Amino acid sequence: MQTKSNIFYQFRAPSPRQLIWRQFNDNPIVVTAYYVLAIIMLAMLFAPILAPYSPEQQFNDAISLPPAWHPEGEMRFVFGTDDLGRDILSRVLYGARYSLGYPLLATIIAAVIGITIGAWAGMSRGVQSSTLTHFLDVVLSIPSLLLALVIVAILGPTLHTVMIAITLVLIPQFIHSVHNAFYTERSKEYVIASKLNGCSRNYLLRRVIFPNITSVVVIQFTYALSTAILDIAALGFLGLGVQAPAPEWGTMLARSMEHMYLSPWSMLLPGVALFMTVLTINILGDSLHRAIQQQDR
Amino acid sequence: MKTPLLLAALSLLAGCGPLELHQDINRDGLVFCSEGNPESFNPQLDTSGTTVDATSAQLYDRLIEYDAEQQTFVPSLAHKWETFDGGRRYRFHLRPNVQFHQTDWFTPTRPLQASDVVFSFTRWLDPHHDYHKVNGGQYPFFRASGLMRLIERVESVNSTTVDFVLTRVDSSFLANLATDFAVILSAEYAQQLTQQGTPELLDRHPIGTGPFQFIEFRKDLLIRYGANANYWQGAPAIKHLVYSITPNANKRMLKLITGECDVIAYPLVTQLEQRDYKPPVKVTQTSSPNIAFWAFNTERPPFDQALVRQALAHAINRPAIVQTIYNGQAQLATGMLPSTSWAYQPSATDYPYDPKRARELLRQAGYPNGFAMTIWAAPIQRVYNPNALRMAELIQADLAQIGVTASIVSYEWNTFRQRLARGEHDTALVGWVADNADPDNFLRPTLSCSAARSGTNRALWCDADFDQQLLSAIQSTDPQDRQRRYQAIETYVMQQVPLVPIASSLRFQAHQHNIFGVELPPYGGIRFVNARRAEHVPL
Amino acid sequence: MNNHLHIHNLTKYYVKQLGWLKQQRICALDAISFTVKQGETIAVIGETGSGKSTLIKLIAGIETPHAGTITLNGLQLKPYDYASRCCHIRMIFQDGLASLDPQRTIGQQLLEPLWFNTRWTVTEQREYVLNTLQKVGLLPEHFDFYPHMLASGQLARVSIARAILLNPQVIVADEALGALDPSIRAQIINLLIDLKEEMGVTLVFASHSPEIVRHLADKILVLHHGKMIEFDTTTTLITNPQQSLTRSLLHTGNLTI
Amino acid sequence: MFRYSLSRILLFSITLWLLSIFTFALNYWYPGDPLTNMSGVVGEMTTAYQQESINRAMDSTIFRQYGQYIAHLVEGNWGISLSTQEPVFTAMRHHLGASLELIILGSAVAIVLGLPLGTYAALRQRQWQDKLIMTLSLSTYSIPVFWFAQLAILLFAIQLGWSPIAGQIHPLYAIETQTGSILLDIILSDVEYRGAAFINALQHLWLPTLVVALIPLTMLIRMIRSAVLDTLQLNHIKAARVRGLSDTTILFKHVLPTAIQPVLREAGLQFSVLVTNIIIVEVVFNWPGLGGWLVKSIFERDYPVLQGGLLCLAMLILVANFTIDLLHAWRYPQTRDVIDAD
Repeated sequence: MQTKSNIFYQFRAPSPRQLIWRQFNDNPIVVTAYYVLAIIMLAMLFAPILAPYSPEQQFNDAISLPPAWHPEGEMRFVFGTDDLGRDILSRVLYGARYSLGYPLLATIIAAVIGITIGAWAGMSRGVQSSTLTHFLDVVLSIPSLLLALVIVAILGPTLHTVMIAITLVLIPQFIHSVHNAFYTERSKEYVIASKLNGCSRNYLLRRVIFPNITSVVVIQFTYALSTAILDIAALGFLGLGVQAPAPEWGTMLARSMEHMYLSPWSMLLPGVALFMTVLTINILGDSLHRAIQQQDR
Repeated sequence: MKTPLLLAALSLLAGCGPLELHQDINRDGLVFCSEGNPESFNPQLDTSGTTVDATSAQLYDRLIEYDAEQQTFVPSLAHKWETFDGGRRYRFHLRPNVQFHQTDWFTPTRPLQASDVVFSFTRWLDPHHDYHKVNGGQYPFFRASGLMRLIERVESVNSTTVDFVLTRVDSSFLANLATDFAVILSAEYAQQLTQQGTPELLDRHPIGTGPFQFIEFRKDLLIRYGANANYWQGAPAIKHLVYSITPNANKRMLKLITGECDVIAYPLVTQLEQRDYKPPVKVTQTSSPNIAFWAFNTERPPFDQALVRQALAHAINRPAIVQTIYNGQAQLATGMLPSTSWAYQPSATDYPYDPKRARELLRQAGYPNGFAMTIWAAPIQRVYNPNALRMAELIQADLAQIGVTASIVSYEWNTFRQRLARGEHDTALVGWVADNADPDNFLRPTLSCSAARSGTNRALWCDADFDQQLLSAIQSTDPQDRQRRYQAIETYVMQQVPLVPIASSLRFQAHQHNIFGVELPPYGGIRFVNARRAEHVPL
Repeated sequence: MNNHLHIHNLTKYYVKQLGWLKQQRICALDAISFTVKQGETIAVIGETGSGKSTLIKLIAGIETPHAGTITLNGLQLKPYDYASRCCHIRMIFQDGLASLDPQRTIGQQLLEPLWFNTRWTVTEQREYVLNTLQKVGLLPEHFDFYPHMLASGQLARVSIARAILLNPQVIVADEALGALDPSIRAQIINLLIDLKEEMGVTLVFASHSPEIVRHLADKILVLHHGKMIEFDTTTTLITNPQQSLTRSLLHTGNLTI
Repeated sequence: MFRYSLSRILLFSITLWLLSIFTFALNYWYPGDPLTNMSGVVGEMTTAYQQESINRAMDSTIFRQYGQYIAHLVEGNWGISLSTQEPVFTAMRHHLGASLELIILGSAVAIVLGLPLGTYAALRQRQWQDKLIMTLSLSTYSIPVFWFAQLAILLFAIQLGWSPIAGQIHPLYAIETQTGSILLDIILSDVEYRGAAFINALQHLWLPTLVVALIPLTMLIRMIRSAVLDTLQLNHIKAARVRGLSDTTILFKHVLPTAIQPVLREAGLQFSVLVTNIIIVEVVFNWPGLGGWLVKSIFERDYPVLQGGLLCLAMLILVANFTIDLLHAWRYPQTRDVIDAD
């Protein structure tokens, strides 16, 4: 892969990161996942335009209607309606905000905080004993859902609480992976060479080490994002997450469980949406991981 | 590729096995899937339907019973009774040789005696009784129904005769004695517990005279009862009665279909009717005097303003709610009294769905931009409301139209009731099932000042005028006069709207086709004493 | 100027944890003192684990001594003070690829020392880097190359370019040439000799190879278990070594790589 | 080994200590009265409350309160439930048994299926079998457990009728709860219908076990695959091949023992994923385990129970990790040296 033949004809040679990106793009599954995720994101952003109805509009004449392809279905509700006569498609589209948008936000906040602390811990002396690493390992083995449950128990189930809980739970994961990455990276020769060049600490951190651990951060990010999505949905499913009438996917699934027998389709669309979102994110993270591993070989 | 292999192995496992044995166990047992944990094993302490269903008719007996068909009182533990002093003294003659349950933790040495009756009543009558404060010391039914003030004292004349002395003449006395709450406990057992130093077990490891005796209770899982072989009416046909606690209505229905439950409480009738089932499931319905309502906490602003309450009453689309939640299997309420009551008359004041008027009223009340509030909704079904959470969502959407932001609050059933009683709610979607046919029973326990104190008045509404009207209505003897008075009360309540009546519903029960004899008395509770499982039922 | 680079009593040990409280000190360098004159080339030789690398790292400033001082032109060098040290002492790294940041181009990395240690404009810096690249025998195109695109000889040249960028007085090298092919090694040695002539720089290097040592060094320093056992001119040590170890180190021929 | 164990035990105790501080602090963070949250005793005016207040040194410094908290924990006095008034510790033991039953059976299923599948995928690397297994495992890994559980109930319990919908056993079987694990309880019980009860319990058990096993299974497949692939690259395997040993011998004698090592270590860290699933599966299947108990306690604002469940689950994970660490070090002595050298 490093022997791209046209290398000398280019104005600039591709950087290793670009090489990973190219290899990444060679895989059709990855590209599909990439586009699917993009579509979900767009659907989330443009839900008000795309959704046929408001997510909370109740049609009294169309309670628990099956999807359009079902003999009893109606064309105006393509994926049917729920037990209050609300259009499931519209709810799933709007629900992407709660089930993808908010986890994304939580992950970004957690990433910023976690990377800052992790980088600080990774750069400072003293905080580097193996005991600390093992200790962080142990603390991280407590499931994030359990911690989120405790935080919800303290603060009560609201959107804000869930966001706080998920963010707090994700931060240690970022600290851990960034700290580890920094720790391995900073004893490498090129960092020492830069140090001997008289670089400032800040420069060393941001321009020298950080670009080399981006991949670790990105993988951690995809991992954290899928955790956040599943945790928020799980909290919603347990009735301790985002509260009604917000069309959060986990809450919708919990509700569909009540109609599992008579209207099994009501668990179809939110479930598939959740599954596809997590799957695409996992595929991206997994392939990125593999692309990097292959380059290291 | 792994799944089919595994499934093959497992289906093999599921398919074989000594099924005869399973049928043996099934034959003399019955599984009733109930909707929640009882709060206590003594209905004296709690009015919730879940507690009554689980305990009253199974573990205990009363002095007398009410026969709803014949509309008369029939003997039970008391085989006859008479009145003296112009109706201020009632004398009950107890049935001889009625045995209390014999269990691992209690062996009765004597049959039912007058002292047991005296104990059962003085426990809640006398605030200084040793057992009065045990397990909370709240006796909501007796306080709300006025029985606490009505009975002056209970005396044992001899070992088989008991006298009740009343403070005044009251024709509702016998009706109250026949309710599910006036159960008879064992004084001997109480004595034994006092000696052991564990009085609180009286209501947790119950001893009664009823057809079934307590074996074990595992919270959120099951209650196990065994047949009382020495029951004075003859041992019940069912040897093992298990309440399988299944709060989710849909799961209950599914368990009925798969045969895991024999009888279920509060079935989703509309859903059952839509499908045919392989093992035929039977649905029975009885009329039930109940009312679902939306109560405002009138102690909290802004619900202390009648204008606000009227605005909210106009804001919700009640016909749509009845259609969506009850699937039309209920009657839209026009007042507190259901249409089956003899005092019923459609109230003059009604609240049609009118968001414009609601906004206007809100503006007058000083809330042109609305406000934020909570709607408390019961987490489990009740007779009067098959799905309060869903109803809350409908109301939430309606309220959004007039600019009121509502959030829905729900707790586990017992926690929910405790918090409601403490008045932590803004508004609550609850209801009431009458304990007897008197119209008074719809109004006094739900709206009077004393009910506000005892914690059954969810509106915490205390209006001297209303109480006065109620008192004069119950003291009147002329039915037409009473009817007029109740109409006036209804109109007054609807003007003040401390609560918005929503609907009164039929009571349903679903069971396997081969189960017979499960009785649903109209005034609450469920009876398994005559239940049996038929061996061969033609389909 | 005499006493150009003076090393006094330099000591370094590593600590090995042997239990809860018990520690064992492993001495890497034991009170080394010597003096180097300007323009001299010193070779440090010794068996594996004798402390060669430690000595080089201490002079370069990668590690800090537990005792002893390093004085350059009478000025004592402080540990961790990279900014002032790097203008005087530079290091050529052993592994060209590992010592270069894989994510940045050669040019960007060569600009780095100038960026932090000069007040030149960007164009001046760039010009100077291009010149330096030519000086070590690389093309201006290599400015935009990433490290992984270069061959090992070219990487060695980049390392050298980085070392000479700031016109240091002392350059240290740790086995800088050990991993190269013989033919390329010869080229690089010649390059080093040329540069030394041109810049009059002092060179301290550690090496296994007797040929390089004989070819390049003015003086040889022999280490054994962290102790300096001999320090004299190359000719003296080759012809008349005091220790048998020195003899064996300098005469093993090509067996050590 | 001794020194390694000692250091691990120290680390374990420190973690437990921090956990106890965390749970102790939680009592003050939950809404309401700390003493009630801790002990489950309500009513500030009652004598029981005042007695408990003295017992737990509530008027003394926070350090003494913490000391008393630990003392009570160690004695097995975890307070009483606010909703049932029963001791939390007793209830916890039964729920722990039920949870452990699912955890152990689930892990067993995951190992029994995951080991051969992962190895098979590795041996068929880049062939269609490998791709199929890997695609399936990546997809199942992304399925939300609660959704999958629902689908499984819909298919197996309702459509096919192969399994009951929920619960541990048909409620008419009066099995006394001793350990909480239904199979053990049946074996320990003295009812005459043990055989029928055992079969009935198995019918209830297989579906939740399968759902619990799913995610660990997919992880295990991926881990084992990559571990086996890495091992195949090692020189001693190549050497064995050159020596002419048969493929089976190489696989079972050389490849698998080496490949298990990193998997064992990873598996310990993945234990928390299993516990997350357990929480959800227990809620969906009405399984009377710790997870369902904990979630219900949140709805009931039953803080002593919540504390008990949290402490128990956290300790379960810590103990599992600790055990795997020791096991790993005992089986693979080279790890100890690596860690010692740090």
